Amino acid sequence: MLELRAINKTFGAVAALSGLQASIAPGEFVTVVGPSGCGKSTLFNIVAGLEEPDAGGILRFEGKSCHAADLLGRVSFMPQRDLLFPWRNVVDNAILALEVEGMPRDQARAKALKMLPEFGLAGFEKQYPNQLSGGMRQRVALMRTFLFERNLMLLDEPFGALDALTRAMMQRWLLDVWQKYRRTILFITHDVDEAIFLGDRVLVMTARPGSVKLEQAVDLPRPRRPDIVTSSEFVRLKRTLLDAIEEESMKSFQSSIAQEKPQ
Amino acid sequence: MLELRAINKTFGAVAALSGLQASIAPGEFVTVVGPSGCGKSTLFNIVAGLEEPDAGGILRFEGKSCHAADLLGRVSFMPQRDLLFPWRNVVDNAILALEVEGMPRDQARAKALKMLPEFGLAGFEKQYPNQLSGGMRQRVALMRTFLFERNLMLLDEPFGALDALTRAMMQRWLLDVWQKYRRTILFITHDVDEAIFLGDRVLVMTARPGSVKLEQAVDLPRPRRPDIVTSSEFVRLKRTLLDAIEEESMKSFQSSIAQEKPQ
Amino acid sequence: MSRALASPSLAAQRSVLGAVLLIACWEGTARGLHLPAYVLPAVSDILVGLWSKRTILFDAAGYTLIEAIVGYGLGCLIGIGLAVAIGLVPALRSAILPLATAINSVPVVGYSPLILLWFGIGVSSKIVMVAMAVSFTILLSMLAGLDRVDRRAVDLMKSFGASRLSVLWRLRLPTALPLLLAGMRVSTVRSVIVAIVTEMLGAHGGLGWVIYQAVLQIDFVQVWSAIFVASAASLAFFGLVGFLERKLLFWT
Amino acid sequence: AEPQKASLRLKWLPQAQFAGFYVAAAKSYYKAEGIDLTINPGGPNLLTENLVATGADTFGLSGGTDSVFAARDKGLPIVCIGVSHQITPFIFVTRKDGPVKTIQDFKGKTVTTWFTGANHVLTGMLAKEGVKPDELKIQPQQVSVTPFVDGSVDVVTATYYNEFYTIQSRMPKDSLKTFVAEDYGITFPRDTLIVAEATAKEKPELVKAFLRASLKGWKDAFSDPKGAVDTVMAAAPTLDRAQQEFMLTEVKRLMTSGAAAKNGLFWIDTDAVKTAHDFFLKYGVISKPLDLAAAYNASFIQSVPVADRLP
Amino acid sequence: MSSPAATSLSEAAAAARSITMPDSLRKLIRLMLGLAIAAVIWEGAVLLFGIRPYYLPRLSTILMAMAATPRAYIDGFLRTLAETLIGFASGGAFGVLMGIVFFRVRALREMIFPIFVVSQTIPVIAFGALVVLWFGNTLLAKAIIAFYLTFFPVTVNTLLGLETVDPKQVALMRSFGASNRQLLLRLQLPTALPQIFVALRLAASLSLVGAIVGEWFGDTTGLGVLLLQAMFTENVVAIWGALLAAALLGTGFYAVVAAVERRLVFWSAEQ
Ligand SMILES: Nc1ncnc2c1ncn2[C@@H]1O[C@H](COP(=O)(O)OP(=O)(O)OP(=O)(O)O)[C@@H](O)[C@H]1O
Ligand SMILES: Nc1ncnc2c1ncn2[C@@H]1O[C@H](COP(=O)(O)OP(=O)(O)OP(=O)(O)O)[C@@H](O)[C@H]1O
Ligand SMILES: Cc1ncc(C[n+]2csc(CCO)c2C)c(N)n1
Ligand SMILES: [Mg+2]
Ligand SMILES: [Mg+2]
Repeated sequence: MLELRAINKTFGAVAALSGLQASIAPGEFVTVVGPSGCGKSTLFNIVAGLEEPDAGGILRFEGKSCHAADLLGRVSFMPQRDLLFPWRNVVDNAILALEVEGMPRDQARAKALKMLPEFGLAGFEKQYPNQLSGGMRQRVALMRTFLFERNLMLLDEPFGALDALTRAMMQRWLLDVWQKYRRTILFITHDVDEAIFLGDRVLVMTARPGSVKLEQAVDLPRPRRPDIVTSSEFVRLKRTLLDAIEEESMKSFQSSIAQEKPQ
Repeated sequence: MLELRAINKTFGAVAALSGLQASIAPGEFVTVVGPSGCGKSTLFNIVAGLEEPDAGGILRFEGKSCHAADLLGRVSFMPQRDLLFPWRNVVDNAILALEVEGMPRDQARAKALKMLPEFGLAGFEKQYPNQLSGGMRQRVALMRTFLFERNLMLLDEPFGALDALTRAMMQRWLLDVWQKYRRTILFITHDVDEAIFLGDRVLVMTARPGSVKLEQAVDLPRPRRPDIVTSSEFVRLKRTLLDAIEEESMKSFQSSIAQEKPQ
Repeated sequence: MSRALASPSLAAQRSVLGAVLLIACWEGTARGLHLPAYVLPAVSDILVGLWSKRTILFDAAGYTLIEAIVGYGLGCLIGIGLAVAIGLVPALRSAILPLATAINSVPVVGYSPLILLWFGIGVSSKIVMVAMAVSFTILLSMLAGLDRVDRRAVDLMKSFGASRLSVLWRLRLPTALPLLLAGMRVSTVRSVIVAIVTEMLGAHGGLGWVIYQAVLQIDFVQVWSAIFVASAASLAFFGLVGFLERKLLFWT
Repeated sequence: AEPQKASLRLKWLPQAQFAGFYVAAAKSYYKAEGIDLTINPGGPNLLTENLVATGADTFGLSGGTDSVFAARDKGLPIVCIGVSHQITPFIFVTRKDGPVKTIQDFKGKTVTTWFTGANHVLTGMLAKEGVKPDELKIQPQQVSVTPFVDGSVDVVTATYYNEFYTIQSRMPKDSLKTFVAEDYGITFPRDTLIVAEATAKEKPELVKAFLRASLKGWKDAFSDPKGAVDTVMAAAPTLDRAQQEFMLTEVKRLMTSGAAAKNGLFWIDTDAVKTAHDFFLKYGVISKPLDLAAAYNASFIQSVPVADRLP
Repeated sequence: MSSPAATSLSEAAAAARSITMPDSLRKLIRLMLGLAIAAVIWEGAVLLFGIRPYYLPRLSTILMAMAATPRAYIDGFLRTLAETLIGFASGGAFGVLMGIVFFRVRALREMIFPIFVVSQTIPVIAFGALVVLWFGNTLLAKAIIAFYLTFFPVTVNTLLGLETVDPKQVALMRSFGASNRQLLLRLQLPTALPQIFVALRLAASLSLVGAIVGEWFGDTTGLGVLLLQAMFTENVVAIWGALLAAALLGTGFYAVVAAVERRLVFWSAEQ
């Protein structure tokens, strides 16, 4: 589905990604974890087609080598900040992508209205973003992404602002969708439990400049039940991953304390 | 320190808080959990002095009954969205409150620069917000709040966008500050582990309209070590709290599906 | 990003190309249709006329520019001052805004008889007129800019105990700056025009006075020469403020 | 036949100075001559000569002999077909009790005048008395006569029919002294009727018909001044009636003075024109001698029987 | 399930409106009160300080003079209003259009924008004579002058507004595969709208200025004509009459534009 090879990205003097290598199989659910500021969002921006990597890297999508820009409109992407439009109410924000695709508004709205309860937003369809709580905004952004049905889905910390249960319900919902439509999902999270619970594979990124430090396959059977988190296999995986992340986080803290200045 | 009694808050037809009751002792570390959209941020806005509760409620601060607006400038508040100013770089965003207090810029900057490494932001002092990652922005906002030294501190999901280790380091740092200066802290989080690990007391809020469902004292000894999360006492507390939250989350989901419309 | 792509020299080349095309059209029309000077003189004739009257024209331009710049400065101060006052004391808004709108609804030239009456035929009446015209534009732009802030950001500042002044200085002003500067850019051009128009109604000197005289002497080449000089002066003024704007708005 | 479309551009805003044309239009005299005439007001920023030369307007009541010379000098193809004010309409006004008693006293004083023709009258009068213009402070005159009324100006320029009225109404009676051009042997006929050369050549009948109708209008205006002011005020309702009645009286005097007394309204007094021409040549207002016969074509006005021209 | 929600929502909206109604009524009353106070101060000051009518006549004198020839003022008002509206509409539309074109086509912007600036440096009065030459004493001629004064600020602000769009939001739209057109209609224009309205409010005043100045070139009806006549007959009462009528027209039109703005740009309303 997606193949990245020797991807670099620098912003001025800050190297965000360096020699990143990864490949995602069709229908796979891959979660991404890594220290804050390591380049996860940057990676997503590249895969969504919003930023070109530095020259020299190789990007292949559905078997064909391509530029990042070619991916525009072929990937459904949920950015880290919700980016809701303040002049659109909940429903109209949710149907943005559908409108762009050319679906008539009424039809798109009807579709969105049906989904509202599943996102815990029923009755809020007419509210404007500044009238929503942080978690509600995030859910609207998520809904907007889901309504844009593409084979590859990029979710950047989609459940960061949700309470435990809402998060669990959304996770279940996401797995349902994934299994029903076999979409390929790339999912950034800081919650290692979530990374393991959802993913077929967990990518751990190194400290900035980011690359893949560890690819950990998650061989837990599906469907996974919530209590799987207490299984020994789960705990073992979690330990491995936490160690890897902490090593990198520590590096990124130390490097930011010691040498690497962004000039 | 702070006492709230019969606090209501409605936005047009949406009742966000209803009959909320709570009191915070000086030097206490109180964490707040509750379903998304239950009114946590609204509560904070009131305590920060930004919104007046509906008439009838009683608000007492340091023993004196007062209006919400009287609290302006007496509480250090970190909002849920970072609200960094795009025209100020990292340091200048961090020293905003100090500037408002009238501290000379150079002095304020020197103070902030010394703190940067502890926030994993060393070397980034000259960057502008649009050049930072999500977690870095959150840390700048946090730093801005810390530099505004007040007895009561309100933190609205301050560590939501941080990876496990960075989060752990920040938690440790926060506890250090708290113990050294005995500030009173109110802390919203969706992470129950975090709520227990940090708090003297955990407030669980009901579904919207929010009030306090459960006040759970955390009688774990301090200093708490990271591995305390596996202790049986911790696990027991976690179970109690999760049950309470899930009950409320479920209500809020059902109500939003079934009846309670925001009118 | 696109800003970085297009090199300034290319931009300059294009603007020169635009100017050249326009002048070529003009020259072609005037010469091709043998238009008499009283309809539209050819650019070449105007430039020749401009050169032969250069001292008169440049003196006049200096005179007008001084009126325009002083009036502009004054207008900016008044406009910004009023906007800041409203920012600090919101109650003033409903007092100042309708009055300012009412005053501004009448063309500044409408006041010219009164202003000439009150301030005389010299430089000061022009300065007053320019200041009136400029201050409203600045007031509106600045107010819109001040109002544009994110309410939550204001709340944050308030939670730090920030005074109105502090919120204004640290938050509202930076947010308002782009709009204010746009208003200031548009006003440069207007200030020169208002100075000229007022001069045409009564003055001792300046480009408007030269134009008025030239019209009466049916010397249209001179009229256009003066207009060319006025344009050049306004453009320089416009460019200067645009330059300052780019210096100040580095973060966008 | 279809009435022919034509327009008359006045030299100034609607007022009794142009009453005859408004009366003629109101009484359909133009229509009777087969002309569908629109009267377009002038104003401070319009140049009647230019509008007529470019064909934007058919007829014009333009500044005066001076502006006709200047226009011809610049190559504008216009022809004067009639002169309205036979004598200079400008006077220079000062306070009776002030320091200015003679033209010599102008020296060192502040004098304001219009640089639209009146300045030439002033130059001429000064020259006759041997005063050089740079010996006094000549300033452009603005819209208002207040500076004079307030005493910050010593001598002000006025038209008999307009500013003089305003000054008189704002100052004590008999407190004014005037200097009249004719007393110094200078006459600048003003308010000239003009057409484009092409119109004169190609549509002589139209020009004659226009003159016939206009003359009828003016004669009616003089015989019924109240009615004429009514007609003018219909076009400009906010005017001051007393001032307009005064204006019409004064304008009648200017139009019927000099050669007009014998030859009728709009008579072109070739001697006066020649004198003015030589004067302008001498003072460099025009660059070269002009062909007066081409600039002033009296044949049209002469085509109207004298009886119809006499007021 | 959604229909009761919809009805109750609309009820809420109605309720909200009934709450704001007395608010707007209060505003109106306050406005009236303000006007009355201003009128009293004017009248009183003139009487009290014995200001010479030549400098400032009594308000009652002015109003009586206006009432003496109501038709002149009514006709003038309507005529000027028509010119203003045409000039405003065309100038606003053209201004927004050019803002978009310049935003989109950088080369055009660099070529033509300086010419726009130059065009604005030509004094209207010099340009007005040409318009009369080309278009005569028509409504169109005045509307063109109003247009000429109006479009430029709108272009500048539209351009500015379009350029302040958050690049992250653009990126989001692009990731949905949005075309340039969709980007413009759904993101850039709404973002620029507050800025555009600032210019439109300005343009409301400027188009009136254009109409009035346009009438100074030999027109027969309009507030500009009244003003000019009053100016040159030194009729101070009539000057004030024309000024008041113009102020009424201008303030009214401005208020309409501002009201439309409040409706359309509801999300950025701060107070
Ligand atoms: N537009 C930009 N200009 C300059 N530097 C940038 C820009 N965008 C990102 N960076 C830098 O690139 C690095 C990686 O940022 P990125 O947003 O990808 O991190 P992240 O892994 O998503 O972090 P987080 O978990 O905190 O969201 C950071 O150091 C950031 O400062
Ligand atoms: N300005 C407002 N106008 C209207 N409704 C509002 C406004 N602010 C908040 N609300 C409503 O009040 C309720 C509580 O919001 P609040 O932001 O306090 O929730 P929260 O507990 O902080 O949720 P989260 O965990 O998702 O941030 C929500 O239903 C929200 O829609
Ligand atoms: C700006 C301006 N232009 C012209 C006149 C003067 N004007 C009005 S009537 C008249 C006499 C014509 O016979 C003259 C010169 C003025 N007052 N103000
Ligand atoms: Mg990120
Ligand atoms: Mg919240």
